[in-house]
Amino acid sequence: MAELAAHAGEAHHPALQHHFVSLDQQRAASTLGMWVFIAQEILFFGGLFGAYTVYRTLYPDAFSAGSHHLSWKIGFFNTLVLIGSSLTMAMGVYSAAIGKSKAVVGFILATILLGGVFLGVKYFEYGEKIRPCLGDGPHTGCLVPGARFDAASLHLSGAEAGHVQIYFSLYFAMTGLHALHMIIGAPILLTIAYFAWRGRYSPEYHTPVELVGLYWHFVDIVWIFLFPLLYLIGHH
Amino acid sequence: MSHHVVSWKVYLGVFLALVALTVITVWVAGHDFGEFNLVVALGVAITKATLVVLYFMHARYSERLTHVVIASSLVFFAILVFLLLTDYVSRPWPLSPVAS
Amino acid sequence: MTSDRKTLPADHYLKHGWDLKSWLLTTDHKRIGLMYLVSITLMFAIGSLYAGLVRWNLLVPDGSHMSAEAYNKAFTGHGVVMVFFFLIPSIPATLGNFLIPLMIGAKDLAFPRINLLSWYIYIVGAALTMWALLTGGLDTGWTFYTPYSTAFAESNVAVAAVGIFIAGFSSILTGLNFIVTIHKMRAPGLTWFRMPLFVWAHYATSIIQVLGTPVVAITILLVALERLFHFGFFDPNRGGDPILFQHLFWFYSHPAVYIMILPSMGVISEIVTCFSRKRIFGYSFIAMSSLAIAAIGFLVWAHHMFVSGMTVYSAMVFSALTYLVAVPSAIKTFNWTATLFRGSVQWDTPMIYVFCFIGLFLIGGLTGLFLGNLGLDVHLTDTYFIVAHFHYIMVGGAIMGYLGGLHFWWPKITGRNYNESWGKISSLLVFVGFNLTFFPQFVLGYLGMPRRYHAYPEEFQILNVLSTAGATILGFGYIFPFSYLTHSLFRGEPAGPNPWGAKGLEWTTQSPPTTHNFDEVPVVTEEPYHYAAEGEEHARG
Amino acid sequence: MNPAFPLFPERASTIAPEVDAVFLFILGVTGIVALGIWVVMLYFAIRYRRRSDDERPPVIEGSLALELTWTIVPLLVMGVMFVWGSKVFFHLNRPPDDAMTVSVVGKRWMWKLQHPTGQREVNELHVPVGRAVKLVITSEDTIHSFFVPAFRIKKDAVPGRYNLAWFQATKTGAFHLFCAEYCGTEHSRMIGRVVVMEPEEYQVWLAGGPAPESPVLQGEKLFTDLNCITCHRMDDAGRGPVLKGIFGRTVKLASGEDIVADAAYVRESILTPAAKVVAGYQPVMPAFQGQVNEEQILALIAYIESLRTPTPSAPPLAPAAGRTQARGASTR
Repeated sequence: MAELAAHAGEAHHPALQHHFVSLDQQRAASTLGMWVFIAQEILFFGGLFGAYTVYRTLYPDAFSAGSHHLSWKIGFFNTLVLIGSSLTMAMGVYSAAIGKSKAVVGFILATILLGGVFLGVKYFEYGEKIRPCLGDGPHTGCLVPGARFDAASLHLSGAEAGHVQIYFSLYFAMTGLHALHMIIGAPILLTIAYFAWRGRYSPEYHTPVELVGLYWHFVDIVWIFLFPLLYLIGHH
Repeated sequence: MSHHVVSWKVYLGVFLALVALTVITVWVAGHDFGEFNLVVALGVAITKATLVVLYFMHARYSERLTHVVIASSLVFFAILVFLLLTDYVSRPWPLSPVAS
Repeated sequence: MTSDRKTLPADHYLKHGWDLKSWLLTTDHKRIGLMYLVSITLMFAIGSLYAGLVRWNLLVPDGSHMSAEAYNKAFTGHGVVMVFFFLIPSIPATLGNFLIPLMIGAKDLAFPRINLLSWYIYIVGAALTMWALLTGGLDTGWTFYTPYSTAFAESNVAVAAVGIFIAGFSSILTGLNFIVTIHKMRAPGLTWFRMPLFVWAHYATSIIQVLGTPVVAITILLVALERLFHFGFFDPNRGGDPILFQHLFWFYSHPAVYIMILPSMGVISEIVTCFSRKRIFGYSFIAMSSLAIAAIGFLVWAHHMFVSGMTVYSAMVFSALTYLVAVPSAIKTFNWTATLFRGSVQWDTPMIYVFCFIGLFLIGGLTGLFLGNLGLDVHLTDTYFIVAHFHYIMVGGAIMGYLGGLHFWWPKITGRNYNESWGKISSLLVFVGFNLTFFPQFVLGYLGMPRRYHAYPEEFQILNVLSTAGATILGFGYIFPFSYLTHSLFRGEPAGPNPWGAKGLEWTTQSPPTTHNFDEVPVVTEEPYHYAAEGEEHARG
Repeated sequence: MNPAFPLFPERASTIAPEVDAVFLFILGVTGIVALGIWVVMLYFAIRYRRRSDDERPPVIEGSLALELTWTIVPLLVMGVMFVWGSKVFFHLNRPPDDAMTVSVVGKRWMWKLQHPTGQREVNELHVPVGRAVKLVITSEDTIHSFFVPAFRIKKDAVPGRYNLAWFQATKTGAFHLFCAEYCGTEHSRMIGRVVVMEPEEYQVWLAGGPAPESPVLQGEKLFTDLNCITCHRMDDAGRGPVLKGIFGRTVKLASGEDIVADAAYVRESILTPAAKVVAGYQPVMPAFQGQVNEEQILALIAYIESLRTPTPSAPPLAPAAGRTQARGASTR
């Protein structure tokens, strides 16, 4: 329902766009928009998770073998980092809601920092698997699917060697897409921090902070599923 | 939504719960419980995700429409996976030509 | 229509500049709708040229008119352009964009800048795909089946896939915008069950766009990744399952058919009530059947795969659900027909398109019952029967509705009337040309002519020649509206706010509307389609 | 082979009349519905056409009874269509037990077929009239689809899978064989003929070609050439399991699971032996992935199947046979 609560003060709020009746309506619309976007994201990752489910059902052993080649310690560390960034994000939104702009800036910068740590670790993890594939060498330990994939280092041969490539295809696609979401999120967070620093947000109007928070938490949730599904298959 | 400001203590509590659950899921993965490993891994992940959605994302304090949006996306994801699997779980792999 | 002279209003949305910047930076949903109109008309022209090449090649059985490569690229180009760049955006992005805020009494969509962004995304996706099609081409068919697309095709698969991936987000953002707008921006008094059925239909469409499109986006991205980096998702040599691609692809691409047809059904509901001057028969059943189609439409996708070797039990589930999805469409058709009963039926161009729609959509829908049938589908799938079936839905249904809607709201969009006689003549041409093109294909299909054949056995030639002859007539049928509608932009009579005597908020404001649509926020007090009965006072428009 | 301007396809298999019956039933029902709606729509549109601009038609909101009628009646009618169609579909997917097996391999852009007696053909399939023929269909490259309109059968040839189809021809003659799944440039040239002959003629045809070798014999030869025989000996002194009589039986794996030694398992064990090792044996067999092609695998399977004990009713086989049947059913 269109909300007609046109508070005299809000009607002239500088952030109120012309086509909305009130700030309340504007906030409700923006929040709903973000949630619908997240619903879209769920189905976007859902296609990958669907493929993952099918192949894990078909090739449980290859998935287990592939998983044992990832370091659960690194995954564990990154999970903690990302959960931490979710906490700082939530605190950022909280600070905006109680009108502490300086704290908003601090918390968002902390979120970006933690996101950077996560991506740095990811870069290292990827490098380990990709580096052996480069150049003309024997490609020992190369874990990128394709002609150079080194199934021997996983002690696999025959069809299993193919199946484990599917595992690594999914690994790269899922974590890569997740990392891409973080890379997209970072500049948005930075923009929000800039506006917070300029004092644009107040307890009445801080919808952008809330929205980027929703996005960031969603990215965190994706990782919450990726960690056990990719790093912790079978018995470690 | 911002009408309802949650105390920072709640956030901290949720964060600690998430850390604890992460430790649990790693600990369980270190032991062989057979089929049970996957159940725990998924159960813990779903619990963690629920905590994030309810508290960090304020779904607990949101209007009903938000709940509908979340639920419908999950339902359609479930449809995708469930109907996909109807084709996969009921057949041998690779497909066998011999019935007799 | 009254005969007193009308003039165009002094101020309206088109008067706010004609320079390029006033268009490319606009956030006005009406102008964005027009930009889409121009873009998709261009894409329709390109898609039609491809169709012309296909039909020209099929005049002769030996394929001597074109090389096999060229033919394969032509039918792929036709499918890709028509499906992803014309049919999916067709009604929602043009009429939907233009009308939804007007119909619900809002000043704009909820996110005007995102609306503009989605147009740019569409243009980028279209440009990339067209570039792929024109430099080297694409020969996978619009369905991109693996492992052909991933491992064998030697054409521009990756670039085209990325283009389609990008365009998908245009569709997602449009759907998102509509959902939020319909939930949050309705005028006071406009309850859900007072909404025009056009809005209901777009709401259902938007759900599919938001929940379905991302799945095909990721799937097609996986195809691109597999081609570029040799990932193994669908590679049988590594245990990948090419059938999984089909599952994921059709999870979206079957509901996508409903993205095409639902908005068209919304248009039909609006026109049929206006030109019968009567309330719609079974309003809530039509509204709910739209949602039912959107929901059940997600449960039927594997009926495209009955001969792929999926298990019989799985096939049975999908066949049963397929029959279920036919019911809401039947409900709509029956209700439209019942609306005519004891009405005051006016045979103007939009209404003639409605008759065409009902007649042709009926054939399209009913032939779906043949294809949803397990035993029969084995023979019919991948033949010209299926080609005819979906053209009856997409051309006979979706495009007829699109043309009907375009004529119906043309006076609202431009403020001017088009030439009614030309309108009637061309609708007749479209109807005849369409049937001559596609009806023979049903026969061809049952005879067993497979689709996507560059050359074919001689006994199929006569039917193919008929089909090509029909396509020629159809082509002229499409050129006429393009000409007289364009002509009316400059020479058409001013139409006035409500030339048809229609109900609905969009007809209460001037034609063309002002930038902000309404001078004051309208308040709705009436039931939908409140056409006054005899003796009743004609309610305020 | 066909009239110049046919409107209805030839009917040349036992299943064709069944499919046509469903077709004609649905055509009849939908024809009546379509005609009914057109007539009613046009009648209303003409009978109630606008005669004056002041007309104010009566208000009719709708009718629950009508809505229910036109929801439930179509559902019931479609229920009949669904059940009937499913019945035909099951029939289409259940070859009779005495069917002769022809293996079909799709390859861009040709059909490679092989008879049980070993004759190979390309794009042409000779079969006797009145005899059920089971097709085991696979592909070497991309997806194809084996389509014979006169028989009303079609099945995709999918790489990495074996799909099944069958037919029993009812009249002699030559019938179109099409590839119905788009497979690239020469897709429309991937066509051929199914030649249905009198049984005696078929025998003559069989005798005509170069001395054929049955898949079983080929498999036996491969079994020797690939040195399978050094480990899989006929006595139990070899390093691998004895294959005599193993086909179709349940075997115990090293992992403790039971598995039916069907074609899928044999195929997997040839390509990746380490995946499912029989209990009591070491995983010493080399993988043959990439060393044998699809046709050779089919021959090896045929050979191992031929080593089966001729009486399938032996007690230990009973549960296994049941399971195999269920699996077989689900493959189709």
